[in-house]
Amino acid sequence: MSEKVGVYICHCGTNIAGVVDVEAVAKWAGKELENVVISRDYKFMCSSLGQEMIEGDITKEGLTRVVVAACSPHLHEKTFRRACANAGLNPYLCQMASIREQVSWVVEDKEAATEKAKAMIAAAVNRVQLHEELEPTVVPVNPNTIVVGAGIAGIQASLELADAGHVVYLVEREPSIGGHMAQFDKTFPTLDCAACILTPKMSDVGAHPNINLLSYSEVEEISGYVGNFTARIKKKTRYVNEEACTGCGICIEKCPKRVLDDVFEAGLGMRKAIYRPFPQAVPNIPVIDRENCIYYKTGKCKACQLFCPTEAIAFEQEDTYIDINVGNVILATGFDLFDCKTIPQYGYGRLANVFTSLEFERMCNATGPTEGKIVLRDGVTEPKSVVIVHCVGSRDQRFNPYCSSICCMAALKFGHLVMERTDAEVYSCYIDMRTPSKGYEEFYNRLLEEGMHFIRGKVAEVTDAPRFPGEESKLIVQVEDTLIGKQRRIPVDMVVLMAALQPRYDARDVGLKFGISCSMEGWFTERHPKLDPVATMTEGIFIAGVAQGPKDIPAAVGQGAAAAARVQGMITAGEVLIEPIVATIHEEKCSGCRICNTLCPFNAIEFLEDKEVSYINAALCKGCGTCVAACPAQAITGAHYSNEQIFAEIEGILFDVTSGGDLKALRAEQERVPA
Amino acid sequence: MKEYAYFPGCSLEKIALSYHLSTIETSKKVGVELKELEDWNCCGATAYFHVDELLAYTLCARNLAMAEQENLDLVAPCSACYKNSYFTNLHLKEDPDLADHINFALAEDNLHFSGNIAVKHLIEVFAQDVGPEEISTKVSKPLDGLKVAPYYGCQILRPRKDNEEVEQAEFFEDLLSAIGAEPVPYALKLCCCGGSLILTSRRAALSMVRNLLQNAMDSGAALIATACPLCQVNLECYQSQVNQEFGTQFSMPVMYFTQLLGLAFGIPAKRLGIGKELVSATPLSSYIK
Amino acid sequence: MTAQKKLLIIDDDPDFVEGIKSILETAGYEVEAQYNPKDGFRALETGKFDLLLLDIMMGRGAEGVMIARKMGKDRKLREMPVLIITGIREQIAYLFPGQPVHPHFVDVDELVEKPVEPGLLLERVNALLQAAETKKAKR
Amino acid sequence: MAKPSFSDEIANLLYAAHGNPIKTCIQCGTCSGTCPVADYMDHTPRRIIGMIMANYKDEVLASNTFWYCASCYHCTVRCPAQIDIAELMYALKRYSIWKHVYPEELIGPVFSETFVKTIVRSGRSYEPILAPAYMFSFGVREFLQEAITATGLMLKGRVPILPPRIKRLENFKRMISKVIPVGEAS
Repeated sequence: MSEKVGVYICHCGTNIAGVVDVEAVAKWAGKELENVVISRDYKFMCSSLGQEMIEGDITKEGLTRVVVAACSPHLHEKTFRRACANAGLNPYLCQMASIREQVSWVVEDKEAATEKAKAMIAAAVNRVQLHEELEPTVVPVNPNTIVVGAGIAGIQASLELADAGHVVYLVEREPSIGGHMAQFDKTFPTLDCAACILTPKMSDVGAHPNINLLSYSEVEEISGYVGNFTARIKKKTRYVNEEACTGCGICIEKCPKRVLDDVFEAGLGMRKAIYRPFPQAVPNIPVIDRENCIYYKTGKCKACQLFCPTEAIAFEQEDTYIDINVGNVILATGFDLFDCKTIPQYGYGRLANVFTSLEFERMCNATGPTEGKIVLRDGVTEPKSVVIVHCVGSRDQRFNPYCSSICCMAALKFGHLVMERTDAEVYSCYIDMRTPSKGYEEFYNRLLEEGMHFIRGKVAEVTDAPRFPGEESKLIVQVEDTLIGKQRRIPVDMVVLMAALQPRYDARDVGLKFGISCSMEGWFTERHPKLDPVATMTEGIFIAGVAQGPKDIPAAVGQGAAAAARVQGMITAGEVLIEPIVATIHEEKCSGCRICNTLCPFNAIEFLEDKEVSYINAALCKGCGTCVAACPAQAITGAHYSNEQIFAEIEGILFDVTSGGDLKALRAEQERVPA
Repeated sequence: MKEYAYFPGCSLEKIALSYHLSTIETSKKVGVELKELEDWNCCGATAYFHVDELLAYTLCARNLAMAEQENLDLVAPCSACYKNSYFTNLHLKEDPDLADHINFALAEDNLHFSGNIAVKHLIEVFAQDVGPEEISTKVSKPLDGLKVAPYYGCQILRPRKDNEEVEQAEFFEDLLSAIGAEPVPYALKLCCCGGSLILTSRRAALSMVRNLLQNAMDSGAALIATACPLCQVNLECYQSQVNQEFGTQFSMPVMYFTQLLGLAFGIPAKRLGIGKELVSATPLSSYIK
Repeated sequence: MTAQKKLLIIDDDPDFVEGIKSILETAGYEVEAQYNPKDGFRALETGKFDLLLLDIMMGRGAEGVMIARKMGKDRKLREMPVLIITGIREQIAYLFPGQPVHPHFVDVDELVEKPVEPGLLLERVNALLQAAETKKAKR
Repeated sequence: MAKPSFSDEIANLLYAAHGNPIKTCIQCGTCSGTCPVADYMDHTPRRIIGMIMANYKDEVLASNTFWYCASCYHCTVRCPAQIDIAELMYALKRYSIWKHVYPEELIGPVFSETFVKTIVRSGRSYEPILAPAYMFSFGVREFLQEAITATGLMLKGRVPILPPRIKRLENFKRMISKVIPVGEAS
């Protein structure tokens, strides 16, 4: 019995219909393609009306196959599969043809686009008739979650889950949680002190019975699949016994070795060789920096051990590994700061009084190296004038093409702090002032009123070579004031560079480890940029915070909470459906050669010693097809990607749509040729 | 012995004769042989490109083709010649149609461009191909204590050729250190001298020259070292006009780096063309025997 | 009745193109215009034209000459008649003490100088088209 | 094909000759902040790009901006949109020379023409920028004092200059005529 195929062509507003003649295509498909019993076009196929139309046709006309020619299956395959299921048709009997991403968005010529759309539809119609009914596998969800990265996004996600009664493993690379936010002074636009709002959350994390805090640790390995991951965590040694340490801090006090702190203090302050990043650190346990410790260098000293009242110092301690089982993962690994030395004409590292935004944050911070006093590099002189340079490494094709999103507001905040604490004149050199959030534009207005000077222009260079009177022993900022169209030289005492936010240096490796992809720049890619911002293409792996793209604190917190909510949804459901698009081994054909066993990138294939054949664990299989191609006995079939299905699709796409399109003749022709 | 095809360029025949002389003298010392192109023509400076780029490419390609006949890399001591030859070489290599068209013209002079040689600036030959280490071994009279402002100018580094650092180059400094001189931090070392504007937009060019001289003086330099005849002429010959125009008192010698190298190698000043300056090279007197 | 003739103009001056395009269209020709040598040559390679109206000073310099030469080397394009319309003597007069050299790189071509008078333009276009036909017929 | 805008016309003169490289300008002003001659230009380079995009053809051609460009390429290496601004200035010079539209008081265009004429005829220039040659012929002191006047004189052809010539001049001239179809000297 032949199949009854329904073809549905979406206009996508003018997205598709503006280039492809959808009506003609619909007519053509109904007339020329074999077994197509209904062919329609519609403005928005994904709308509820569009879906109902498909559902209605399945029930009334008894369609046995559905082809939707619309956007990429990434976006709406699920939608249309659901529509089919609603009408009682197995969802895997539906196939999409991507005539937006692969046709109307990339082909300019209307005629050619229409022809290409026809070919794509012919391919889908050909293929769908060979589809088989598939049933998803059901697996239980482990209710525990691992959160990687304990900045504000990771902290928020952990607290949300823990408060809801779920167990969380919070893994943080640094000795303390808190992330970049812990380094900040005030937060825009409300000017709350960052520590005042962050530290209560940090101690909540430290004390929460449902949170297992794994600080100074990294995820070494992760395996498994949604609902059932196993992660191996490396706990780096602190050389301090965590159980014994009370956090009294005597060891730090007694340590004779002072080290420049270029992590937390951004190079502006010192710490000891045994240290905690900052006084409110969570956990409050110090760590020995082996590189700088006198004992490890000379074999002598041990001052910390000598004075420790609880004998917690453990010089011989080694890294340990623990394995944990979780159902879901939230990645909130944050960002790195752009290296301002990459732009030598701004003088950072060469001209003493050029500072980075992070250095300036530390300087403003009451607990920072200058106790909140804004001073030049000499540590005493108050600047009389400051220029804040926007877009350092952002919005620049040579470095990072994107807008770092937070710098405008942070620059306004800096301007306010400078004027609050000194008598200095403050200039902001910006390209575009970007304040698109609640209360942000008002804050900009406030700074205008407070007398901050705004120059629209990207700074060309910062130099210490005077040219005119008044420039001697100053930093001269050369910039075009684009609103007046004149080059200006502004002599100042201090320059602050608003450095771009960049993906972590190892973001791509982390992405690879967890099986998620990164954007061109290296930000983690979300499942949908608008409608699914915290999920990823890998089930069970969620993302939050700046690791997904530059954002400010409120947005990072929002994402942390959103990711937690998504995980809770999974936990509450208790089980997940695993896509049935997996490979299966036909025992009778398998020779037991084991070639496939080592090739599988997901370790989904095991060898059954008793039967002497290989076996694929459907829950682990991602349907990639590697084993299918490799099997010398052709004993492995990939569901939904059988050779017959793929050949049918190719045959369809090669079919000459311009000739009027006689599929029947073509097929008859092929049948005459012996296989 | 490293051998190169030498394209002196129009200026080295006359106004920059001392650059030419010192180049010949010093290159021999460091084992570099410069073989002058037999019938070279002008590179077109900047003015060509205003009118017809194809014409400019043709002229540069003629020099390149002659160097190719010798199978030698082309070396230009002038920054404009260097930049024009470099990019002609690049564009013709990248665009076979263009190369074909230019070759059609070159055939009239029995020449052919095939793009198999490199184009270098003279200072690259000294700073990179020979290198400061090798150079320091040839020094017999180090210029100890001589404070020099290394002036790169514009077209040696710009536009970017490969992926080199164009904002914070250091090779000139290394070269000066190798002969015992002390390179001063010269903030404007990469700023344009306004060379191509001196006739067409005199006031602008004079003020650019003034800035460069001022910065060299402020940085404590006894003299400015340059690697381009145009820079040298601008900075030196127009000093009196700058003084007139701006009421300044500059008397800053501007020497070719090859002249300094030559002194350090113990070559007699006269053979390096020293003594032809408009601004007397007094700070050098103690190093000249 | 003969089919409508299709002409291609490669000239970087939009105002000039607009002018001759309307003259030619009024006379019943189908006219396409390209404004830089690169796009112009691509159009020649992909489209089917009966005659080319070619400017000389375009793009980086006298790239019209470059196009004519490339046509001369192309077996298909070699036979297309070309009317060179140039303002070269005006544009770089200081290089032109005399007449511009006529670059004979293709079988059938002719050179006129800007500004072109409408009557002359149509006359030359017509003559070139006919010459090309005659040449083809002889073969 | 739609009639090209002024910015397309300029883009057509650039080496790339496809696409329009200046369209991605975000008007940040890095070029103009960098430019060592910006103070002397009537419009900054950024503004010129803005004016080209807005089709202010007459105003752009009347400006002195591109004639003041010293070709130092500092803007080019710094542009965050990677626009080759110095090459754009060359394209504008070319446009204005070909169309004979430039402010009368400018020396630049006439200078370019004279320079090219010399090279086409002799193969070598008097000196990179002509002036030094003048210095040699007439003495440095006089020249320095009278630079402007002298230039004027020379450009008007009242100063006799005997430029050096290359050896294979006949070949050279034939070579030139293959690239630019110049007529025989009358």
